[in-house]
Amino acid sequence: MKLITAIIKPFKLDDVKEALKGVGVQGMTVSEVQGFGRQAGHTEVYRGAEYTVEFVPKVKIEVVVDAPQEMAVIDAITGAAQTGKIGDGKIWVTDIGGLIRIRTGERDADAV
Amino acid sequence: MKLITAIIKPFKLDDVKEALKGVGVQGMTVSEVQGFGRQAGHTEVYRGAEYTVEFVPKVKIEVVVDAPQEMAVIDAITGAAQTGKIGDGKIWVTDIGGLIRIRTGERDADAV
Amino acid sequence: MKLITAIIKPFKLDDVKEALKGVGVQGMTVSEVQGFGRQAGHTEVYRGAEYTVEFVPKVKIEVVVDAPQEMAVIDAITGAAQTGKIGDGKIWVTDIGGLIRIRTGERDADAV
Amino acid sequence: MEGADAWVLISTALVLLMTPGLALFYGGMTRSKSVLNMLLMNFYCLGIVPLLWVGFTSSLAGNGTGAWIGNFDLAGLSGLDGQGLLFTAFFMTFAAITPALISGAVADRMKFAAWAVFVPVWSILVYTPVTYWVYGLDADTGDLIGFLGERGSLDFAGGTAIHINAGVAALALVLVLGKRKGWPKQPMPPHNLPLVLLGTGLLWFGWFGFNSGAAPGIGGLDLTATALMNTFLAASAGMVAWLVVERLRDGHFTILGACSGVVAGLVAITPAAAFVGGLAGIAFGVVAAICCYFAIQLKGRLGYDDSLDVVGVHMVGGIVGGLLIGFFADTNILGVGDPEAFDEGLFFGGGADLLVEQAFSIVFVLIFSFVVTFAIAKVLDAIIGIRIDEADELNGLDGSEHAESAYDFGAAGRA
Amino acid sequence: MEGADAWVLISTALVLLMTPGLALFYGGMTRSKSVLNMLLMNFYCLGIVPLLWVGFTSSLAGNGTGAWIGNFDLAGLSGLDGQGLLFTAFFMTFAAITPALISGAVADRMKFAAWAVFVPVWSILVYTPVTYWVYGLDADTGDLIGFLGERGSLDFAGGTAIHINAGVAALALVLVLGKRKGWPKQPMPPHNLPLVLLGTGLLWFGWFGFNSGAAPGIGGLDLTATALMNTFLAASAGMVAWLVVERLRDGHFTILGACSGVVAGLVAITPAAAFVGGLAGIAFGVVAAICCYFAIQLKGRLGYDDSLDVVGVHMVGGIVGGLLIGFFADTNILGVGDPEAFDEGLFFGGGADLLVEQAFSIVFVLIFSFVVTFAIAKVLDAIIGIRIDEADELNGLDGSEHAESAYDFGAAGRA
Amino acid sequence: MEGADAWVLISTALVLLMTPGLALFYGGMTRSKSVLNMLLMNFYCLGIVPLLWVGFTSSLAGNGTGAWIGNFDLAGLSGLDGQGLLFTAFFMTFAAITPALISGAVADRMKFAAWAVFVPVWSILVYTPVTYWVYGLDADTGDLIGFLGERGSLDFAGGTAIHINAGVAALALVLVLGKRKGWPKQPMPPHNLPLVLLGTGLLWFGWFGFNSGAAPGIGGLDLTATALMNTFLAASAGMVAWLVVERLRDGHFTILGACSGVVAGLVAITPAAAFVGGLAGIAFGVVAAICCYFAIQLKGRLGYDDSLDVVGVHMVGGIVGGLLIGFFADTNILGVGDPEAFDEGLFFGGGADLLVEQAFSIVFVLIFSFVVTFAIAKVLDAIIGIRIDEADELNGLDGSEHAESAYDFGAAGRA
Ligand SMILES: Nc1ncnc2c1ncn2[C@@H]1O[C@H](COP(=O)(O)OP(=O)(O)O)[C@@H](O)[C@H]1O
Ligand SMILES: Nc1ncnc2c1ncn2[C@@H]1O[C@H](COP(=O)(O)OP(=O)(O)O)[C@@H](O)[C@H]1O
Ligand SMILES: Nc1ncnc2c1ncn2[C@@H]1O[C@H](COP(=O)(O)OP(=O)(O)O)[C@@H](O)[C@H]1O
Repeated sequence: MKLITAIIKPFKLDDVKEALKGVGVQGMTVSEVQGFGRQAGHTEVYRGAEYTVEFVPKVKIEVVVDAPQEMAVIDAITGAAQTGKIGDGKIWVTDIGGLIRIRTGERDADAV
Repeated sequence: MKLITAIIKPFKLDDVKEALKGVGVQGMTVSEVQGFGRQAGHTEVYRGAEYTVEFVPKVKIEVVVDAPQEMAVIDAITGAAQTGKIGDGKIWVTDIGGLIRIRTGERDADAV
Repeated sequence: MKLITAIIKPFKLDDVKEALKGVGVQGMTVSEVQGFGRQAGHTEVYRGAEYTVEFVPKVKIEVVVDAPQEMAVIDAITGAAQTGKIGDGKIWVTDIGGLIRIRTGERDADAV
Repeated sequence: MEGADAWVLISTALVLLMTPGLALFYGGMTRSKSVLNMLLMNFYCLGIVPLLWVGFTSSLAGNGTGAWIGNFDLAGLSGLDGQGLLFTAFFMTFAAITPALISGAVADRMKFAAWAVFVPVWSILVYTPVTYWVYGLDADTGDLIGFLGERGSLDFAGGTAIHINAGVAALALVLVLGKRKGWPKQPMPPHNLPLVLLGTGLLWFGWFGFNSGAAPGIGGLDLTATALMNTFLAASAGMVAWLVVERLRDGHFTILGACSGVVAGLVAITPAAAFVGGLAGIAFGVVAAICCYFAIQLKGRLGYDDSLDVVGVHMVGGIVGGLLIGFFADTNILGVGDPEAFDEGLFFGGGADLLVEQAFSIVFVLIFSFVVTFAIAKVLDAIIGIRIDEADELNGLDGSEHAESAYDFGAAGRA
Repeated sequence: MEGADAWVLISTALVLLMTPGLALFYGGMTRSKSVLNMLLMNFYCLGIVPLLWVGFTSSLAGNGTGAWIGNFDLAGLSGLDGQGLLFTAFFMTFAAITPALISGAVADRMKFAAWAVFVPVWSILVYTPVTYWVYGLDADTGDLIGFLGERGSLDFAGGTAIHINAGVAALALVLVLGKRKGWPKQPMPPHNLPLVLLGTGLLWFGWFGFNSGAAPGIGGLDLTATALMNTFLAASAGMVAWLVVERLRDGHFTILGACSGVVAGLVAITPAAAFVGGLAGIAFGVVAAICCYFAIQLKGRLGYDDSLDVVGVHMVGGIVGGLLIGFFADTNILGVGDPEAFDEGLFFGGGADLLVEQAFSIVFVLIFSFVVTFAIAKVLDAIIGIRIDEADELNGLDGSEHAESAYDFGAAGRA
Repeated sequence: MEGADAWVLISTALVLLMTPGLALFYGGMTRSKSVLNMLLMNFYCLGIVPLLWVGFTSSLAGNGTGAWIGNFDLAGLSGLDGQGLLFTAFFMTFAAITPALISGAVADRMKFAAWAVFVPVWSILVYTPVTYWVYGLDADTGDLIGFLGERGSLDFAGGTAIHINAGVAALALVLVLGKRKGWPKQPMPPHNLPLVLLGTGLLWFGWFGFNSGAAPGIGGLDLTATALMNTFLAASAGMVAWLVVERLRDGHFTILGACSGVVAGLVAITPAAAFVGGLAGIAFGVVAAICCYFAIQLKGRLGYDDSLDVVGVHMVGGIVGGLLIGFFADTNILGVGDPEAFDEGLFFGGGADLLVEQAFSIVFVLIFSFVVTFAIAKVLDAIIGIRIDEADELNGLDGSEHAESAYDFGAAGRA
């Protein structure tokens, strides 16, 4: 099984979710993160004191899929999350040793 | 070493934490996430406009353990987090190449 | 490629970020988590009722790097995050099967 | 227009603001998944109760010919002059906030539909008669004719009629409703303490109107200033006393403690505001804070889940204030000066009569309100059910009961 | 100093507080990435408008010799006595909050620099003449001389001049500005509903001053109490009516619904507060809540993005109130008693004249305000642009326009 | 009861609300891990100071026979009539908020136990004598007898006695206390700007009572209206001026800037509210906003960590206002009209005498308050320590000092 982790722009979450549904993904886990990268942060000013905020809000998506689905999922995410501007984010893939559905104890492909 | 990641229902966190302590786990890292899956989200209504919120609040637990403990940990989580209703969550396991305790620089089993 | 995950004390984030920049890291993803471990939590009291909060706020940093950089990154994090007091946190390393830059579709080392 | 009229006008606005203030005070103490439910339980009282009040409860609660209940002569705002209309509005704010006080006890687990019915029913069956007993006036002479007021017990701004009444009703209601899932094992700390401070500030601000809004007509500026000063001092002393007690017992000064002490002091001085003088307000604040602090610890032992301590603060604080009147009532205070105005307390040469009378009226209201509220709750529970589903309780009432979320701070919007 | 003066003084403070109250009411409804922008759009009105008002708009809006616009005789606060100065301050708070009302419609997408220019221009070109038409007094006789007021339409505290005026201006402005990215497909729920409740509480509190602050000078305590009671009842009834409607239509009672109902009721009673009596306030609240509830549903169909429902609540609520006066106006109410004081409504034997007159003035202001606001918006758009960049809109205006973040709850500080 | 009495009553409530308002204003600016500490530092002042005030400081600060300090004749509220009691309550709110002002400077690092002792000590040793110097009255004649007031310097509502006094005390205290860990390198932005706006709104609202509550007894409605209008205009102009300056210097309009400008304007007009007229309030607001904006930038360079700019806003704003009186004081304003009432300012033909006198009293208070506060802080530091542990500072004071968390928005409760 594969764990596909994607870091995307927050306002793209909806599109990515729909794209993933489109390729048959039935579950995913999402969290709010802060990203640091090429995309510049912004500056804040409080009573004349200027601060640089180097982190940019991002959304992290984790999807566990059966190995053969890997490419389809990556393509779906890439397609939906791309704006072409710096900061669109990353995707990385990890092998996982097993997936369990807590409710039933089902494993691996059955647990997805 | 193994990284065990579990997605559970938020109100089960306490029980899972106790169960993990029960099998000798001494550390874990927890975060708030939003889950999408079979469990239906809910509907919100603002001034007559209805929105479907497809995401459900979940808690993610990450535990790094020595390989032989893997099954005990999975069983502990499964036992404590199970309600039998849809949305109980998932567990997955990843191999990790090494664990380091920042304070001391200890590695692997010593760092747990 | 390697995914290096570090759990650190929140107020060390800035130092760690600078240290990572110092060893050539150009991107990372950060999130707020709660840690459970040897470091004691604290006690809260509301109208005479005492509660123990066992979780401690931590920051999680995820950095994907090319394999040869692994040690440099670990050393940078360890150096910057260490206070020598309990609770400094952990680092663990996972192999990842591939990294993709969403914006361009570049892969692996090119995508970092 | 007299200065006194201006003060009643603004006092009406001040007491109105106390209900949103109370909503925030309570709302900040709930968990974040049920805060809107708490806000709406409170705010709703400002919607429904005024409609009843101008309909007929104001008339029934205020004006009559017998000892037990008023008549319908002023129903529908009929026959009121400017003063009458103004005081109807002023006391409407009291009628609205009283059931709202109860809501804190039932946090996080009561069906909103049941609350929506409970409030008007309770207002009619409990608040209205109790208010008449304490404040009911003879439609002809204007003298106190309600049986508690007529016997001579004292309750200036609503200790017995409002705080004890609501506090014991809260107890009855939670006994029917049951405990929150997980209580007391699971910690359920306040989710937003700055809101609690804000609510406390608004309550204190409004309480000046609550306790002294009716004073000018009775004792002019002198009595009004007395009531205001008493109110101020009881709040200040309550805060300091609570901070000291919790520091000694728990090791910390807390913002929740400071706010609780303020409210305890304000509750206790409410019945007494125009009957005591000098520095007595300080005594009310100190005694109330200490008693309420310890009273709150009881719920764990006795096993009733009074979630936000309505019993511990309002019932107990009200009782403390009501009884202390038996010691501190003094006809020589600024604004009274008529030795026949009311019985004096033990410390001022009046013997124990007043104290007994105070105890009598308190016990009477405790029993009546408890029994009737318990009965209302049981009937409601039988008919529509007052407790929400377990799953909804775990997920929070904001979503299940109101289809709303209180907060959405995420960059990803609803993600 | 008279009691009446004290009431105007405090009413000035009350209405002042309504602008921060409105800021929080609106601010809680925006998304968290643009809340500061909303707060500042509102608060800024309390900065710039008073400077214009004491400069010359107060004089132009209030005092003159013709039907269309006042003169500069009182500009720069010249020639005012204590009462004059006090009322200038009192009405200054009205002048400030009116453009603030508009801001809710343009949430999350308007350049702040454009807003900063829009407010004073609109205040001068729209608010000032409209106010004169409705309230302008003959500099010599003190009689109503503004052409709408003089014709006999009634608007006690600013239904036509303020709510309808601002509401239709909001419509014009959003038509020029366009929709928020993603609207209506993307959900844009309120980010902080406790703030909305707080804002509503402050608005209700302040509205007592808004609607009855000017009453003592006209009809003494009697009329003031009437205006206050009407205001109270309309708000309560508006809340209950909205809750009932949404429960029937959407299945839930909501805190946003309760707050919306309160505001709808308050808007509708504003023009009528001193012209109707008895329980009429309840009718205003109920009708307004129902009409506004359904009016809000239209925006989706008609396709204009009135983000926080300024049109649906203020314009529609104002129209409802203005028209209901044509039915409920009654010279026998407490505080009037002079059958010649104004035309009576249909229900009180006055025939349809008043209703027609009300409709006329409403339509006139609707057209004027829409056209001039539209023109201002178009000109501003041509000169400096009124819409922010798409990227800035997606990231939120707080960062891009104001270089601030509203909240920072993280343990990691800015991490 | 007079209208004037009603205005003092409500002003007491208004100024009371300023302390919670200030708590929120400051609390929103701290980091989220120490907001409760800030709230409690402020709120505590409303607990402890009133107890001292009715005990003896009111008497000592207000009434005497010599130039330097009052006597104990009115201690324990003895011998007061209704007016006396009312004004004791009114000024009690001033006594309470003054030390609260200081708290903003020591945000995030002071032991609460040390603050708990500091407040009463400072109130007795600094606030009480300074107030007597400025406002002390001859117990027999009722004339100004405190040495600064008697010399002829003007301070209507507490520029020198309150804002300068608290501002320079804040400076002394932070010099003893030291900088926050990480300051100024580490950004420490406000954690909740909507709270700051709310606090500002409540402050502005309350400030009407602060600046004009005492005016009716001196100059009736005319003077009260003057004071109110001055207050209003200074706040508005302060906001606009700050927004303009920061836009020019930093490129953005900010909500924190708008709020800061309002407070700067209000501080500056405080001493002057009843001594200047016409549009002078605008000048006060503009000059204060500009001066405070630049004064704040100094702390980075001079290296003292005045965390929330108490020195930059209150001390500097107070000085600006105090000195501007020397230019703008005018006995021809509405409500005065007696050319002997006070010295006139430079712009109104009075020469430089008043300006010199203003400067003298300001410098005198600056030195006295600085020295005594510094000494108190040093002694406290030696006895109990005023700075918390480094680890506690890093983790936040809410947990370590108060065993509470401000917010808990998580679905997982305390997880
Ligand atoms: N090496 C990395 N490891 C982990 N996350 C990264 C890494 N590089 C970038 N990211 C994440 O991806 C986001 C986008 O990266 P950025 O360099 O800004 O743009 P782009 O992906 O278009 O090159 C970052 O905000 C961060 O969250
Ligand atoms: N393929 C997946 N990858 C990652 N997380 C998943 C996946 N499927 C489900 N989840 C997580 O598990 C949670 C529970 O899944 P769900 O399908 O609702 O119920 P169940 O686990 O009982 O089948 C989801 O809310 C989501 O957080
Ligand atoms: N086995 C583990 N798996 C995952 N995270 C862990 C584990 N043990 C510790 N952690 C994380 O590391 C943090 C620090 O660990 P702790 O035991 O308190 O101190 P130290 O690392 O100094 O021994 C914890 O708060 C937790 O977030």
